[in-house]
Amino acid sequence: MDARNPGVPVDQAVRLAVADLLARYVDVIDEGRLEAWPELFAEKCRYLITSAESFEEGLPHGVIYADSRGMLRDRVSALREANIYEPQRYRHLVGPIWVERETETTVRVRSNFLVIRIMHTGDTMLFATGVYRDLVDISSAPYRFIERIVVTDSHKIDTLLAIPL
Amino acid sequence: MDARNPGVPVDQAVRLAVADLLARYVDVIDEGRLEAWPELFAEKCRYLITSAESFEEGLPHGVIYADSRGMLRDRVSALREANIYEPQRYRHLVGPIWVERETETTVRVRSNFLVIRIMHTGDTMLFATGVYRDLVDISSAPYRFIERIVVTDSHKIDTLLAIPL
Amino acid sequence: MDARNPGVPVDQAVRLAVADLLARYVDVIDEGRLEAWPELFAEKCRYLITSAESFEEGLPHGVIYADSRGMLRDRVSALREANIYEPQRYRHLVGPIWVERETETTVRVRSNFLVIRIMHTGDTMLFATGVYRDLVDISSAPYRFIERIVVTDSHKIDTLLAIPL
Amino acid sequence: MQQGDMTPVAWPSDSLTRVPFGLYCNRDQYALEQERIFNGPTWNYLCLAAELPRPGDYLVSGVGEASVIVARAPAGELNAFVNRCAHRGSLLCLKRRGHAENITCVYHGWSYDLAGQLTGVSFERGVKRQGGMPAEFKRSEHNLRRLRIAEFCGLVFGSFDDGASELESYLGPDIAARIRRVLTKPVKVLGRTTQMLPNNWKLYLENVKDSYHASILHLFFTTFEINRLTQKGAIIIDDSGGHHVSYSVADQAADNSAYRQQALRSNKDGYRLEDSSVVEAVDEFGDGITMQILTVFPGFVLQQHLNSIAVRQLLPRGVDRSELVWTILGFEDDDHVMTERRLKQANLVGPAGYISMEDGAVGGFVQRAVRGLEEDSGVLMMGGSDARSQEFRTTEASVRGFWKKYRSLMGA
Amino acid sequence: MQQGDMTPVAWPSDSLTRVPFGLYCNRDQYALEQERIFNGPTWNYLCLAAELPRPGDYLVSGVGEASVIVARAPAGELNAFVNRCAHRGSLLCLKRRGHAENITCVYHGWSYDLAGQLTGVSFERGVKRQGGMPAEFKRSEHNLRRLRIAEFCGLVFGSFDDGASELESYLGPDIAARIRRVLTKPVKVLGRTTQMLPNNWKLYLENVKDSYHASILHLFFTTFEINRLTQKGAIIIDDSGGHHVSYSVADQAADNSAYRQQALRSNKDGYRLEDSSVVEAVDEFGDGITMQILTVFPGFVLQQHLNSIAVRQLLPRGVDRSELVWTILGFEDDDHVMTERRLKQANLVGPAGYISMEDGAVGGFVQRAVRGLEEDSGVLMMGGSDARSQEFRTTEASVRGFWKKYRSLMGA
Amino acid sequence: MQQGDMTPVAWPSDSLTRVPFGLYCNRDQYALEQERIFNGPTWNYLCLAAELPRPGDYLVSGVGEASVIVARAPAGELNAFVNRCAHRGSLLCLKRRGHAENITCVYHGWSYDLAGQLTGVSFERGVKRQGGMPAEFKRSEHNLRRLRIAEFCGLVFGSFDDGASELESYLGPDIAARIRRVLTKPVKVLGRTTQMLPNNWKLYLENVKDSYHASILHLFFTTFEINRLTQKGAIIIDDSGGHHVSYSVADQAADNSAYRQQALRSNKDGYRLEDSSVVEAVDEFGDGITMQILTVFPGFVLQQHLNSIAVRQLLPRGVDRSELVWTILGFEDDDHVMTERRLKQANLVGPAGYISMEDGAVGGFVQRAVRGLEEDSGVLMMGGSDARSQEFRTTEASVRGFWKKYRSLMGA
Ligand code: FES
Ligand code: FES
Ligand code: FES
Ligand SMILES: [Fe+3]
Ligand SMILES: [Fe+3]
Ligand SMILES: [Fe+3]
Repeated sequence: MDARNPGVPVDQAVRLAVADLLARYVDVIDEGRLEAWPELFAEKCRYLITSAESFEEGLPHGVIYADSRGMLRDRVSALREANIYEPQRYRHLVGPIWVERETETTVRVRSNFLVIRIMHTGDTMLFATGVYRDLVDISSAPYRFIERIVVTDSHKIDTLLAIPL
Repeated sequence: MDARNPGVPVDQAVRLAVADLLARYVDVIDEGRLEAWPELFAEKCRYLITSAESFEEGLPHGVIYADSRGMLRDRVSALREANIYEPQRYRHLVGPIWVERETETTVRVRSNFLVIRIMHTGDTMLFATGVYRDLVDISSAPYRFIERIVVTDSHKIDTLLAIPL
Repeated sequence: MDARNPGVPVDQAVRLAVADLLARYVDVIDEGRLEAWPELFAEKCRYLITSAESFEEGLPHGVIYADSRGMLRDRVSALREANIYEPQRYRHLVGPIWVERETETTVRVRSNFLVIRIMHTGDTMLFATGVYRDLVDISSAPYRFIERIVVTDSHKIDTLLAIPL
Repeated sequence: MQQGDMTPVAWPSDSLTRVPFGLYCNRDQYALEQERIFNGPTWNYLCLAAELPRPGDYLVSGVGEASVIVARAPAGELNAFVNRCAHRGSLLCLKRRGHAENITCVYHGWSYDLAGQLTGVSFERGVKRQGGMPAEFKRSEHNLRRLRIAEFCGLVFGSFDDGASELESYLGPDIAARIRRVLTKPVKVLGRTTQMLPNNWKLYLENVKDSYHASILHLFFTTFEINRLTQKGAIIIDDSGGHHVSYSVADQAADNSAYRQQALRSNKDGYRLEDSSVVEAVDEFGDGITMQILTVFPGFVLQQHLNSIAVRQLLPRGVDRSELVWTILGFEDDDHVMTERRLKQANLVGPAGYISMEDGAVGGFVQRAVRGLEEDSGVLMMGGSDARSQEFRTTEASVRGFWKKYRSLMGA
Repeated sequence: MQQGDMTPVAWPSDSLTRVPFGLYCNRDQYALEQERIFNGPTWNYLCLAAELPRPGDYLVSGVGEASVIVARAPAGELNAFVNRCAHRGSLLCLKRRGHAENITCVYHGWSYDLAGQLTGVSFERGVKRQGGMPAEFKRSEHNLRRLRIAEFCGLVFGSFDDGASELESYLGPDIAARIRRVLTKPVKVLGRTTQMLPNNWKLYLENVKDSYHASILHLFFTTFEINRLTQKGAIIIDDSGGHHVSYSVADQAADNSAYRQQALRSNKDGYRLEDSSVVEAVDEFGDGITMQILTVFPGFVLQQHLNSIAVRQLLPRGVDRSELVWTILGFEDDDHVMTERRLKQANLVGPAGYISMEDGAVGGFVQRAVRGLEEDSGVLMMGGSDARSQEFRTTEASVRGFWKKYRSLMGA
Repeated sequence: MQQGDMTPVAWPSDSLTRVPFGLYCNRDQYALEQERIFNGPTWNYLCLAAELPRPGDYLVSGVGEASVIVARAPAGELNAFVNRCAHRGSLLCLKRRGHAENITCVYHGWSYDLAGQLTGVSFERGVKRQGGMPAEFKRSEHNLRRLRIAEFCGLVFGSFDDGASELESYLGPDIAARIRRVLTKPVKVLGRTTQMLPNNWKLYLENVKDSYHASILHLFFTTFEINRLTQKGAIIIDDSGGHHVSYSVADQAADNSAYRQQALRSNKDGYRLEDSSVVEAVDEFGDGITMQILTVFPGFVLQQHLNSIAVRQLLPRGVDRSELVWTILGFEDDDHVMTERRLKQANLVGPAGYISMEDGAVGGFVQRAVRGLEEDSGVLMMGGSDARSQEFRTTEASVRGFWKKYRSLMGA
């Protein structure tokens, strides 16, 4: 259950299925299967990358902002077809995960993340850290993200952010 | 069960509750709710930050050393009221977790940790890594730390250590 | 279950025992009990450290390559008896873990890893990231590695690789 | 640093068409730029007046490598001074922005008013008549080093040098007019992000001024006809050469054959968006200009891509590193729909921007390529050899303008 | 590095009251400091004699950027020599401390005795009468570069320079007496920690010598009346200016009005501890001195805060980086209660110390603030312009003393 | 960088037996090496011809700090040119290897053929008769900077300098013969790895040339009698001194008493492998040579340890950092058994190699040990003072040879 207040209990099966969704998210990105990434979201969804500073200040802008699965698919096709960037990959580590019941069919999830970026040159850097703030649809399997707000601890981004976090 | 020797088995429910305690610890620090941090410890407790080198050499000193929940509360109020340091936050990643039965009412827990420090300037660094060596009171919910020894792999600390690890 | 295709389901008990094997692996290395490391492998086994670039190109060479538990034991005795390197330790973080049924008695496991190297001088660096690609014998407890392919994201190795990843 | 032992990079000739690569990696050159450009007779963007609405508001900005505080004094005027205590040199403000009556140094408690004047010295008279400051100590001689400050269309600029002409004449009429075109009314900050560039600061400014690359490096421009060199548009360069504007006008009928001949990578006609809201724009300025990019020497950018408006501040952070501070803007009177529109179009710009992503990396490509062979030079011949305004954008005139201004300041 | 092409930072005048910021970031200055200060006629703290109890014990310490081995020879005396093989220059000791009969280089197996004398050369006569060393090779010409070594109150110092006066006269009688006051009997190491400082080494040493900041930057001093400038106390400075002592005496009755007038941030009367054991002290030296801080030029600190005793070694690690090695001490005859007391009071000091935490950061505040504007200077006028001992601590005399010594060595 | 303000490190004498440590950490020295050695009259290993089998294949390699493209042109010949666009200097190839008809720059779309000739300039004639390149612009004046290229036994070398003699005469007959000995037939790449060395490039090359350390630092050599100084073997050095070969011949009967006398750490007779397949070799070259290590100045290594064959490319990456690119080889006609043998024996070499692991660290030991005391010198007296081929390996002749060549190029 959520660390801050007991809230409504969430049973173990839901926790495992949520952890599985978060793991699939990492897998599609780290293994470069970006085409599968939008499919982890609901058709009508919200994806935002912002910084802790902006998030706490209540600024609405995000370096990436999408409010439909279509926009996520466009992001992937742009990366495949349009944008120029050096070959690179991410390696995610995620956890702990905090799950809290929101409604009958949704849960609020928070999780710490760390993203390492590895360039084709072999140069490796700690690229981003922060918290995933998710609203997850648990009404049917497989679970999907209704909302994923990626709150990075730093407002600095090195060089460019091509692959989504 | 502990990785080194089978020891007395620890059931899954205890493991989950221990994992939850460790997750709450991360949450209160990374989210800046330090006032909740001492409440994760027993009234009579021991908190020590030392290095692997000192720990193995048996030196008793720690850069932070407390033997009561009151001392932990004082540490928090000093950070709030007294000490000057630039705005900064931590991001913890923890795991694996090894749990071993100690007595009827306590378990020994070890876990790997990694702490990233993010300054208000956005500058991010790998601040500390090491092992948490805990003694946890499982006699009643919520579980509490009787002892948490933070053994950092490095004896070097960058600039200052304000927020507890 | 594996993130890519449902495959054959793997029950929770197997997942936990696999996670325990992966945790033991981390423990013996990070705590410097290297003599216990080969014992986590089957007598006839395969251990390979390669890079994502080489792995994808299908190059067979690895910076470490062993096809018997004896070769793993030799690696340990060489580190103890023969090779000169500065005192250093690793700190592993592992996860998520993806488990997929292979046969009656084996499972395929993938997991993200991050290895921090800490020198005796206290200097700390992000040493390696990547994926463990394992074939695990689950026919009897304790589970053992039949194959562990360590695929590092970077083809660059700093200074030397003494302790196995 | 002492000018004495500095040897700047030599230029092959007076021509602006050859630029030595050594300028991007030479440490002496970099040190001299701090003195002669950022601390010299230039105006450096500091912040938006809108970021400091109330007396007592302050924020930390920068000029070159120097940290600078901008504060609104009780009387309402803005002041700028270095973020360094006049006593032993500690940073004064440790947060990016805040509100205060006066500024007190954490080290020894000296305090300053919001004009940077020293108002308090701890134990100035000592304790029990012992110690403290000698008779010859005068607070008035220990105020914070001030910058000149000037505001234009809500943009706040500062200068270390009394020799710099007034801001508006520094900008010149054409650039000023183009700033007025966009900043017509009170703005609202929608977001901020900072991009760390792996290259010398000049490589980024050249890139922004470079109208030649836009439609070639960035696919979105061409495919969605936001901007192509075949569209109507022009380059405006001020007399000093240091400032520029490049803009283009919507033109569906534009003849694309030029592109087909070029068979450019960036010209993929088949390419379409599934959700096109990211480029659904309104002509809010009523002049059909879909893209206007504007620079003020040495480190300011004002950008309008469709309805995405942003200012960018460029700060050098070492010979091969720069910091690019983005502030994403809307207007105070935007309704919800307009704000949503701007937020979606913001996907076009910034570190993850569909049409600006590449600009964050390409400077690093040059920085890495010059290593080991600094003695060679790059070429700037497109569109001739001068640095004058032109009715077309297949030119490197604005980049030559940058070097014209640069050389006049560096005395090279 | 060759002195030839080094241009040190120029001083505005002979006065000690103006310190150019360039001294903290100039690379040539830094290189010259290695030669003229750390390798020059100074004594540099290496370790405690108690850390090397038995013959054969050795440890790796440093002088400036150089790595230095300290070893106890069979006869019992201590030796110090560079941790670099006389053959091709490999580090000899790869661990921080150990025990050995002799020191063998891993690279080609040359071995040295614990006085640094070359005792073995692999294949010196070659193999089968082939190869090996020529006739003119003399082992005696290839010993390790030795340092002079001297011990005082169990503190071990080393010097590269035969010109340095004897340690005790280098310290002077007053400083020596103040070391004796604390190190009265055999010590015991309670712990070690190393703090990486984001600043030039001089900024840290200035901070320790700076009696002016103590009660202003550090709240604990004032609130718990461990030390305030209104308490009794004094500054002692040796004739060279390089060494200092600052101390204060418990004084509950002290008039706090001076603080109230100042209305300093650090003066929060309401502030109390829930568990005060961290400041429950005994007057172990019987003189009521609650705080004594002592420095020996260029990089040694001996600290007594209540019952918390520690030595600190300052090592430069680049123009903007330093390493501060803490050794936390008790005495061999401490009982369990006394040890527990020291361990709790240790919360006051070190990288997480209630009263020293800020000192780890403030040097970095200056380091960052000087960027881009190195030509300016800081001010040191508090308490006058000289560098003499004083009965009060509202003065910067000890800091001026540092610069007096520094300039005499740097020839500036 | 301009030669004008560079001051190289001074040598104590003309002798090759004293090497100043400053050579490993002086920045001016490093900058001059780029000009005089890597961009000078030397041949630098680029790749294997086998890595570029088909016309259109290209890869990115390096010479010193410069990034270099090697490509196979349609006609089949190999070309090398800098990986930097002739326009504004962007990197051209962003991947380590690939296949293309021509090379197009992402920045402004200029394109080049596989000989580095400029074949296309975007909008060269402008758009609608506006802009574009002026009349005086000639493509032929803007080709990529080419390197001379030469191939020997499938090894591809490049040179920036027309003054360098032909590759085979640069190598000399003895070195050439020793390369032919190993590279007798078409090779197959088994793997690649890159090792980042924490030291100046010269320290690594010295290490490889240093036949003195091999049997002392590396235990495996001695214990498994793969190579000991008591075995038969020799050193071959070319006339310039820059290239060398060291080899040894299997010799079970070798008298080990020399080692026993030395009582070297590396001589542990009790030490045995549980699975010895890692050292089970076949004498594939039929001459009983178990180990041959060969260097070509300034940065190439060809290694044969038993059946483990590899080439190494050394690239400087700053005064105290180097990149060592390993390519592990087999032959095209190897059967499965032979490949398995090579893969297992590969455990002997590389960053985790039983007998080469230490070489990745020892250069860093020297790099760290010279800090703060750069004015001292290392000693190279083993085996005399000259740099000639010798029938024994208890000598530092090959290392002296390196400095002989180095000094002739650096003019010191
Ligand atoms: S440095 Fe600011 S008050 Fe002393
Ligand atoms: S470097 Fe020490 S023996 Fe050669
Ligand atoms: S830099 Fe290559 S085309 Fe302009
Ligand atoms: Fe662009
Ligand atoms: Fe202090
Ligand atoms: Fe070797």
